[in-house]
Amino acid sequence: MILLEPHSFDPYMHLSAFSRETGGAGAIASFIGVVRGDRKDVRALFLDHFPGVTERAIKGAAAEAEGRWPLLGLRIVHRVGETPVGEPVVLVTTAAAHRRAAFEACDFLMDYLKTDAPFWKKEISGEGEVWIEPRAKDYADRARWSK
Amino acid sequence: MILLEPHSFDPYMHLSAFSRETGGAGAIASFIGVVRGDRKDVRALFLDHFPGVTERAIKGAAAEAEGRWPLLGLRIVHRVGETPVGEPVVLVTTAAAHRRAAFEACDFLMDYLKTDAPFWKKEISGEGEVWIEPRAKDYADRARWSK
Amino acid sequence: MARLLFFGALGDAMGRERALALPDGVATADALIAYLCASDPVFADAFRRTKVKLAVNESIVDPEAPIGDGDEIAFLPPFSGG
Amino acid sequence: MARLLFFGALGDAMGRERALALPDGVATADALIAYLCASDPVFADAFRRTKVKLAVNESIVDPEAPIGDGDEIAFLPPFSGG
Repeated sequence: MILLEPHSFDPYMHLSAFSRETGGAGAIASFIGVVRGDRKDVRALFLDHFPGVTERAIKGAAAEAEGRWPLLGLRIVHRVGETPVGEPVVLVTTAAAHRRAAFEACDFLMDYLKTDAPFWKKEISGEGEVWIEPRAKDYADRARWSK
Repeated sequence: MILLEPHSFDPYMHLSAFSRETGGAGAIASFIGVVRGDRKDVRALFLDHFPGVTERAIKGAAAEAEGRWPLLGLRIVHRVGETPVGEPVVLVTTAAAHRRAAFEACDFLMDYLKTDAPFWKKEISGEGEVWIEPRAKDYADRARWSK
Repeated sequence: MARLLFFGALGDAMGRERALALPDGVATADALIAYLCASDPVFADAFRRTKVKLAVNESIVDPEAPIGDGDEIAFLPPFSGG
Repeated sequence: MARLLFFGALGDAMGRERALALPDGVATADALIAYLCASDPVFADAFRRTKVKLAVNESIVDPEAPIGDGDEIAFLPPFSGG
């Protein structure tokens, strides 16, 4: 399941639902990204996306993950629009028989979302709005998965 | 928080409570291990441990993780006693400012729990009871973290 | 008319969407960018600040890709999600 | 008397806990294992099937570590959690 979510979402409800769907899985890895409020006076993150194209691109990355690891399921929820500080902005969870497949696929998908999915991210603070590009570290993380 | 849990537990309640504790964290990684029911007619897993010693050993590994990665928190819940098929047997979750620290610490702690924490694991099936030692893959995974 | 879409920082600078009658000689993605840079200082400035990829009818294309009337042409700054 | 604790497969074979008056000459972890293997075929068999580490008073010790009356000596097959 791949979901672009314009509203607040509860990642734990998603995780719980996902685990019910993937009953046979021994291993469930997950990652939750939260809008950090520890810098300047950031108030929110705004996520722009390309309707239709973004969903299709993420589906492609999910299919790649399913080709590379023996997954029993995955779920990706990504906020779009404005997400206030302290709220989850992304959830990736993967299920497999064994933990390495679940961990690696989850890690791969997060690296993909950070640098290669059609999203554009703006920090909204008291000082104004700033569009954020990935850090060099994000591109380096993503490059780990090149075949 | 490190908890040896003799009863069924809800990993999503733990994750939710953990995320409230670690408000400033941008990244929360987690792993849930579930007793798999896809092999033979396994009915449950029995986990033996060494009271006092097991908790202390896990605390040592948690302290090592906190030394190696800039964590904002971690929580480990491990079942002891009998866990029926389909129920969670272990939860590890880690919080950090950025995702690599959270992912790697979570992965490290799971590898530790699989091979180096004082637990002993028995599969209970219709055919009887079998003590399970780690697979070669588990030891290889663990060896990735040697300094 | 072509339909131009602008995302991220470009969307803030240019507006999300414009209709444009492609002038004669503007028949590739590259030529369109050159035309916009020459005719619109706001675009030229925004384009200078960031690397931009183009998608024609929802597929990312090379700079020499052909474009024409009726196409939807999207201007995509570097992706950044999560 | 020493207090012996057995975990995992060894616990199933030997019972979880035994009190043992250490015989003369049994003053190290190694010597205790040799004594138990010689005197108890169940232990000898279980010990042969798996690698065992010893903890004396809750610390893992080398085979040549000294043991004595009043010690708690735990027999630990390979750990396997998660």
